[in-house]
Amino acid sequence: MEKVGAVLVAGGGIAGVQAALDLAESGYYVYLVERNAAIGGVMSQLDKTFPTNDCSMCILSPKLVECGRHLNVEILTLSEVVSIQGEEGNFQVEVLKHPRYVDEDKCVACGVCAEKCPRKVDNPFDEGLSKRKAIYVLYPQAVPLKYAIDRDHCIYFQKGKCRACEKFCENKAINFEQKEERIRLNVGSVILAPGFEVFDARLITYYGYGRFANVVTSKEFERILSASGPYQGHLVRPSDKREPERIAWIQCVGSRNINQCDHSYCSAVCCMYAIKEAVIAKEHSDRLLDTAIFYMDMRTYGKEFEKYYNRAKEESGVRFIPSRIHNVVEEPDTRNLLIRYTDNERQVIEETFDMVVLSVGLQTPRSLIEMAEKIGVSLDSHGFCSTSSFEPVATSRPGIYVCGAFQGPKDIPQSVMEASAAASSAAATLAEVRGTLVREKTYPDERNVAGEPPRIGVFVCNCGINIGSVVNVPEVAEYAATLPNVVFVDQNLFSCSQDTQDRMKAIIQEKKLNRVVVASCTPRTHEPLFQETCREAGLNKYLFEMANIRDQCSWVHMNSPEAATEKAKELVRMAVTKAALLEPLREVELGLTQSALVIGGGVAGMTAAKELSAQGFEVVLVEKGDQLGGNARFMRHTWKDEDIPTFLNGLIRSVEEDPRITVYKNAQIKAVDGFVGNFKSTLVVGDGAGEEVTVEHGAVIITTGARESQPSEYGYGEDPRIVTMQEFDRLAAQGDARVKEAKTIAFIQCVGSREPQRPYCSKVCCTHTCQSAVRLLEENPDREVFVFYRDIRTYGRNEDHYKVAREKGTLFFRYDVEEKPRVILEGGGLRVEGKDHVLGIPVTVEPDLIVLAAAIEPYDNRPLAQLYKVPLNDEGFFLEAHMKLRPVDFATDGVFLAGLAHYPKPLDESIAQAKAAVGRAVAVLATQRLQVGGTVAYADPTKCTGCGVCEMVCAYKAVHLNSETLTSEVNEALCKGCGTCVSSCRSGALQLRGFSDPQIFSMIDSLSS
Amino acid sequence: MSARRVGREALKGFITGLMEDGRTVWGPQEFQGSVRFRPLKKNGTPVLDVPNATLSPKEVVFPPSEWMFLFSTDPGREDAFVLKEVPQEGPEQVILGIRPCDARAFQILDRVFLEQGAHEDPYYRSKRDRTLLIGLGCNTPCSTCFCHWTGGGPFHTEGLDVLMTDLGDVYLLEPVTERGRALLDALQLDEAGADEVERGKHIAEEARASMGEAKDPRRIKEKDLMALFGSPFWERAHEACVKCGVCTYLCPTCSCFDIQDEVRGACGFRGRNWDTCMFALTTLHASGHNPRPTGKERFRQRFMHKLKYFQDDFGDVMCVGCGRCVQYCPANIDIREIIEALSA
Amino acid sequence: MEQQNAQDWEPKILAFLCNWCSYAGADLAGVSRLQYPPNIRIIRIPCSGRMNPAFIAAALRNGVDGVLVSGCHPGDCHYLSGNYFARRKFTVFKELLEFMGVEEGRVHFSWVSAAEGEKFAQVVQEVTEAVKALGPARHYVKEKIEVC
Amino acid sequence: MDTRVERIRSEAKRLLESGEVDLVIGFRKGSIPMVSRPWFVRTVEDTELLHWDGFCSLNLCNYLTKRKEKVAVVAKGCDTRSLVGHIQENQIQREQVLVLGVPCEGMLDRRALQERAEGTEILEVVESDGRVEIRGRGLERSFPRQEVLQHCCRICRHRNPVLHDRLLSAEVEEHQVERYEDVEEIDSQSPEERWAYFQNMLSPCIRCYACRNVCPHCYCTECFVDCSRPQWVGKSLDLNDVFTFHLFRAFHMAGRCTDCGSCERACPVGIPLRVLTRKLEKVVSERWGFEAGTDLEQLPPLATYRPDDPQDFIK
Ligand SMILES: Cc1cc2nc3c(=O)[nH]c(=O)nc-3n(C[C@H](O)[C@H](O)[C@H](O)COP(=O)(O)OP(=O)(O)OC[C@H]3O[C@@H](n4cnc5c(N)ncnc54)[C@H](O)[C@@H]3O)c2cc1C
Ligand SMILES: Cc1cc2nc3c(=O)[nH]c(=O)nc-3n(C[C@H](O)[C@H](O)[C@H](O)COP(=O)(O)OP(=O)(O)OC[C@H]3O[C@@H](n4cnc5c(N)ncnc54)[C@H](O)[C@@H]3O)c2cc1C
Ligand code: SF4
Ligand code: SF4
Ligand code: SF4
Ligand code: SF4
Ligand code: SF4
Ligand code: SF4
Repeated sequence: MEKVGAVLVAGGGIAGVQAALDLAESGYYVYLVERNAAIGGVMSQLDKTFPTNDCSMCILSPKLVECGRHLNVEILTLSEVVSIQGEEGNFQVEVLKHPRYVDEDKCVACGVCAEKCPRKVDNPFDEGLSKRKAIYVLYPQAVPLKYAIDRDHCIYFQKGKCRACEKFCENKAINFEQKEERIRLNVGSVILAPGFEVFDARLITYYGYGRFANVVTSKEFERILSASGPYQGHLVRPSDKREPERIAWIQCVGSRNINQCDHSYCSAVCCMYAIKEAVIAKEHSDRLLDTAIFYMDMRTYGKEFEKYYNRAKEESGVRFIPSRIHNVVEEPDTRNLLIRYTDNERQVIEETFDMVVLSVGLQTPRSLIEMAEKIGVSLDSHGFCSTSSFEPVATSRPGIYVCGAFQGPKDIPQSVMEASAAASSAAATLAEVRGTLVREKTYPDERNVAGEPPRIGVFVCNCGINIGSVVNVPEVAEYAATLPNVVFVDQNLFSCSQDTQDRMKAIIQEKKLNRVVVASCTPRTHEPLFQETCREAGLNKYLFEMANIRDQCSWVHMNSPEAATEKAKELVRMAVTKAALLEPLREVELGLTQSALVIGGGVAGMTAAKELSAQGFEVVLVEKGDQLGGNARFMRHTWKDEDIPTFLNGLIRSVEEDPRITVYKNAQIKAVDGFVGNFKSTLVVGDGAGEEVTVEHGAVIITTGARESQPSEYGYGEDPRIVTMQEFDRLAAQGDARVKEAKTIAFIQCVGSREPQRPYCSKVCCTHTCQSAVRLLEENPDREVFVFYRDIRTYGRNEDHYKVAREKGTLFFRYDVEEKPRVILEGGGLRVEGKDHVLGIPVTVEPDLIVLAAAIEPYDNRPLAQLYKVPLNDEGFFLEAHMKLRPVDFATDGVFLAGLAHYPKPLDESIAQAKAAVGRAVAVLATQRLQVGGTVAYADPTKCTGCGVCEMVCAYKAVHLNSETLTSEVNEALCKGCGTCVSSCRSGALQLRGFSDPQIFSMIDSLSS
Repeated sequence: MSARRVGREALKGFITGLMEDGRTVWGPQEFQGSVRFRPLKKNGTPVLDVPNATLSPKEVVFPPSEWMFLFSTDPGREDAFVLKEVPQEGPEQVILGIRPCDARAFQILDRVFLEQGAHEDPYYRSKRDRTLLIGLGCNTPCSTCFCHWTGGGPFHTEGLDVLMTDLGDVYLLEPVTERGRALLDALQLDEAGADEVERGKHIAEEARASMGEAKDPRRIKEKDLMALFGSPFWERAHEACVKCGVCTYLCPTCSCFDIQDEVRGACGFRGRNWDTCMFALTTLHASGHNPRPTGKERFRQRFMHKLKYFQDDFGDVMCVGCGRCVQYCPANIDIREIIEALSA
Repeated sequence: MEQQNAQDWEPKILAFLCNWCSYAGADLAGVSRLQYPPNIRIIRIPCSGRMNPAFIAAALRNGVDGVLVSGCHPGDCHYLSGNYFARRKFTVFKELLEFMGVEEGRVHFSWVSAAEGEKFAQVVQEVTEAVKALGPARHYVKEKIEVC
Repeated sequence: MDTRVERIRSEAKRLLESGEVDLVIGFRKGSIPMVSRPWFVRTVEDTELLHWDGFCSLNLCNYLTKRKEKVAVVAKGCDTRSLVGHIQENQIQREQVLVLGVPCEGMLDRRALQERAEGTEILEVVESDGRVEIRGRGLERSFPRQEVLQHCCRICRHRNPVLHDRLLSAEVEEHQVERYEDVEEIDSQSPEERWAYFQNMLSPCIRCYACRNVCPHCYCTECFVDCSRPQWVGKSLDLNDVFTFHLFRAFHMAGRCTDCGSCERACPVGIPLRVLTRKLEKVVSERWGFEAGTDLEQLPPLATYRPDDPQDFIK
């Protein structure tokens, strides 16, 4: 069957959006199918996101916008996948598209309809805490920004009359006649990213959710905190809109609980989001807010999580109380909430809170379980999509991939990472049809306007009545005509409508305009559209400027039309002044080397090499040791109990035999030259004065891994029966007597992790220990296994290992870091003395073997970091560009990372990350040419004094000093156009195209004239 | 006898007299830690007991910044970008306490602004014509003064309208020009006694004698221009100089200016500001080319202009030996050493 | 201008907003129809890191009564760290400007995210009030040329 | 003779003879009293004129920018701090300069001395044993050295070179003096008073740019005041433009100025400019714990940041 170069992505949350963008960038046409009226998913509802606390919407919205206007992403909203026929490479997908009752081509989202709609409805986006109308946009930044009618609440649909919206819509966009459509799409692969729903807290009756007004879910609390939420970010409680003084979080609501909800798994994100919510609530509160988190284990296992937790404890003063809460009682008068718990000393304590937040878990909605069944994708016992550790984004049906929370509960970085991995896997099966279905637009040749005096055309928009009803548009237009260099002025009803666009094009050509100013709405959404029009009219798109007289004028000064009109005139004047100084900017294309370098031959590195090769790219794999495999060589089983040696040997063989992969062992990188698309790296192969090899490559993936650290406590090194995790695995594999014959085994957790010198969690140890305990007890049920731990962090499905370990009789003792267990070597015997902090009693065990969960630490990555100009974090792990949204990218273009070099993680996550890195790298490599230029900085060498400040401030290493002339040079391929270097240069040697000093000064000057 | 006298305590009255008829009287005054020529207020007194002012009174006739034309930039107006003269009239004025070196410098400025062929400068002309100079002889010339090298002296009267000599209790006022005489006459001052005139002479002689021997920069005129220009001497001489504007801005004879347009809102002006050959920008062409690319060329220009080209053109050096540049140069560049070196 | 009495006087305020957060926040204020005083004029810059203190000086010299610079919250910068550099520059510049006699309350700095339409409106309100309380710019305004 | 003079000469001689450096920059006696002149020594003969006294105050780093040859420079505490800045800002390579460090007891204030001469011209100054004697026509007075130090020296906290290859005399004691009394005084005033203060202070400025040009850290090829595209600062003596010049000159010094005092000393009309640069010095030290030119490894404060930098003024 013929392969099809298109992919369907089901689900428009962050995972789906990322997958869609990656695929579209690397040459595939994408259908993004979203059930809601707009894409964005749960992330769009969040306030801030851990662990960086950046604003969720700020970082999400640019991606949504990009998706919305990508030529090769077709968004189908209000749509669901009904069935999938065919097979890998060629599927027929049936999509059910529900009617919007608003013509997407006509709606300009002016909002008049919603203003006029008489029907108020609970707003699900605000979790029902606010109201919206029956005609609505999901949220203000929604993509696509088009209204939709909620049929179930629309008066017309329910009672047969009203149609107010239709009456007032200037654009005639309302269409009550729209019908459900069934669309058949032909695609090569499918990616499932339908996300999750939160556990319905009503099911756990003893917390009173649904009965007590001030018991809310964490998701509701996100909305309460959000500046765009129901209370505009004022922290108040629902019952009386009073500011709370004490808030409690109850963890694991609907997680790790088989009694009330049959969810034995851990939801993996709740600990972190609860900490986040507590810290942010404190920031939002003017008074001294008391926050208490009631938990079983604090699972802050991810990158930067532990520090986040520590800061919350130490700097923000969030209280953490290890106690499972059995019920919440409402005080009838105050509607405050009473919580009873036992403290460290086993005392029962009662506290009242003004609000209680339930940290609800993540689950797969019923509808998805049904859909999975219909399309033949199997789910695991918890209802999440089942995958293998070695193919962590492949579903049971070939050609269908999965990412995001549907694959298992997870946070945003992990979802994004998997999305790139799924995109990469989908692309790998379709490599030969890459680029066959993508659309490209052709434009007329650009008119050369050099030397022409400015001829500015100004188009003032009424935006229906959005602008015109407040701002006196004719007056503004008349005024614009008096401004210098303006040769043409026009007024439009809707500047963005297709017919107006056509007319503008004609006018630009007819009047020989060489600069265009549109006074209308925001450039953030509409600039690309108008720039497009300019291009179509043969003008360089940078000869365009906008004045935002709607969002900044008519909409926000509705009650002072005169002032608004004056302001509109000034905004137009400023835009016209700047426009006169606009210059056509050049975007040039650079060729690139379509191959990659992978550094580090562990599983991550090999997976990356393999995947790149599968996508058709040449790869050089560099390993500093004499063997491939890395840490996986010491491992026996994955956490899903798959056999690792078999997998590893297969992988090594396939890498070594792959004609597109060149492996260098005993090799290291010595020198690096160039930049994205055109790197030149020099390797030294062999020991001592080894042979030098130069590799040209377009991208590089760093997978240098990490190693187990050498413990310096618990008698390590003093007795052969005290071993590390990795040693234990090796001994067990070899059938060493120390393991085989051990009757009593003690595990000590967090050895060197979560300590001041390594303030992070090594992530794999707890699960490793629980899994080992289970195996030890399965081998010999008479054994005694003891685990000394601080928190058991068997996140997600790994909780099952913890559960089974307990069931099989493993005894867990919680210790406090102030009071660690002690290992005593006496008379040839081993003894561990500790204290159980849950029971408050001393414990002593006399094991035959002690296994220390030694921390995982990075290698010395500094030389590589310097060579590729990428940063490390305080602990020496590589630091990605953006913890949330670019988890495998570096700020420096063309350099990616995966595996343990990023942070400790299990095998399956390393593999997924490696695939993700490939997905991102391919987005660069597949383009064949690099677009550079546009809004970028440039340097004037005659003014530069070589002080180097620009180099120090550029986050993208895009500007550097030429080592010979000692003057700065901007690499247009790397520059992102932020202008930080420009404003930092005292010598005035740098300028930013499109936002130059003369242009900005001219706008300032024009304000006062 | 036409010499007059003003008792020390009567100085205020004398100045009040000068101010009658609406005259502005400029005199040296303390100005934020330095001494500058400023218009005296009613009943104000100049500080005459200190060595020469930090800046010469050149700023009275050739201000550091002055507007020449005004224009509108409003394209809606018919006269947009049409230059309109800034009116130049102003009151009669007297500079009281100008030193002989600075007065001689006015004559040098006259040559540049008034006598260079057809290019008479109306802005300078207007101010110069309504200005009278009442000079104060230098009883104790400073170690940095070398007016006698350049053809002047501590009691030279060239360029003055009236010469004033500090006799201690009394100021002796001797008219030099007709305008000076007329002024003194109009003020009806007491006649000076013959002994006072005598004392004045004596003081003048002593002052001159205290200055020691003069070196003569006029020998430089005879030197070959190209040889001076190409001399390796400049290489080292300029090294310490930081190329600031101190020497030239403080110099009473320097007359470079730079014409600039400045727009504020819908109006603009064309004005001129002091400039100096020491700044790279002065000779920078719009093309980016600079005929005096490095400090050496600029440094050489300053001295060649003063000591050679000006002599060639006008017969005199463009320096009156006031010593300001010597005294205030942050790098201790001493023009006297340059004169010696060039004339050697 | 001069003839107007103090009560009629409305300050002119110039804002420099970064494209990704604060400008988006201003858009959100618009989309949400939040009303704020009309005294503000916005210049969009790619990043608060682009902010050159000279722009603030130029605005004040041109007779603008108040200036607001706004960028992404720490950690949110679209360009990773532009706002951190902006914060440092601004710290120094504001201190110096105020030391030299420009009143506190003429220049303001804020972090406004893309989700903070409400905050944007509030910041504009506050800035406008602060500037109003100070009255028309007095110091550091360049004298207008009168003659023509 | 001051033993330091001998040390300077002999070091210079040795360095030139051995070819270790091509040039030694130091001071020689000036042509007038109370001034020492930068002296550029390339031959052994010229070393004889090298000199050291209480008037070697000019910051010699100013002469190091963009040099190609190997240079030795005689440097006081403040000069070495400027040198650190120069190295960080690539104006010179560390390997290229040989620092002859001179622990500094402070330089003498020419203006203060002249004031104490009450109208008589000082023709000679003699320094000995912590005292300074001035002589002129009929004048002979002496003062404790401490009383007639330059202001920047009186409040200096880094009298010893922070960076040196040779130290030419024993280190002197450092003092943790109060540096910001005048700054605080101004800080405590109302905006009106501060505005008036600086308008007054800057009104005599003639824009000769000596303050800029003597400062080692002002090395731009084109200073912002000279920029014509866009020309946003007028060039006249309009006080607003003068103010803007000083505002930005000082701003550009933030975290870089070492308070060597050269600018203030060079100003022919005696404007006390350092109060501006010291205000910023105070800001960068209080906010970010930064002190200019004391650590080669520390990035200049405006070229770096900490995510948790104080931001009390940000809404
Ligand atoms: C209260 C709370 C706070 C959180 N805080 C953080 C945090 O601070 N940091 C962090 O990293 N993570 C946080 N998370 C986790 C984060 O929300 C998830 O990791 C992330 O949203 C997962 O993204 P996704 O794209 O997989 O799923 P979703 O965001 O759920 O998106 C799925 C999309 O698919 C659509 N869809 C569903 N079914 C279909 C279908 N059949 N056909 C078509 N479309 C469909 C949905 O409408 C939705 O738009 C938090 C979670 C919660 C509940
Ligand atoms: C102690 C320990 C216990 C673990 N337990 C489990 C577990 O129970 N379950 C589980 O799923 N996962 C576990 N893991 C994680 C798992 O091993 C990794 O996720 C997986 O092996 C992928 O690793 P990697 O390829 O990123 O790095 P590695 O396996 O470390 O491979 C990195 C490779 O890069 C090479 N290299 C390093 N620096 C350079 C350089 N400068 N130039 C060239 N080559 C270089 C190294 O020699 C090495 O071969 C554990 C890891 C450790 C350390
Ligand atoms: S900041 Fe400016 S002067 Fe300094 S190196 Fe960069 S471009 Fe050159
Ligand atoms: S504009 Fe920004 S990205 Fe570009 S070189 Fe300057 S600092 Fe770097
Ligand atoms: S000679 Fe002196 S005063 Fe003149 S420019 Fe040079 S350093 Fe400045
Ligand atoms: S060159 Fe120097 S000494 Fe001569 S007149 Fe000018 S300032 Fe006076
Ligand atoms: S600004 Fe003045 S005190 Fe500071 S380093 Fe420059 S010359 Fe020295
Ligand atoms: S040295 Fe003095 S007069 Fe010259 S520019 Fe500087 S402050 Fe102004």
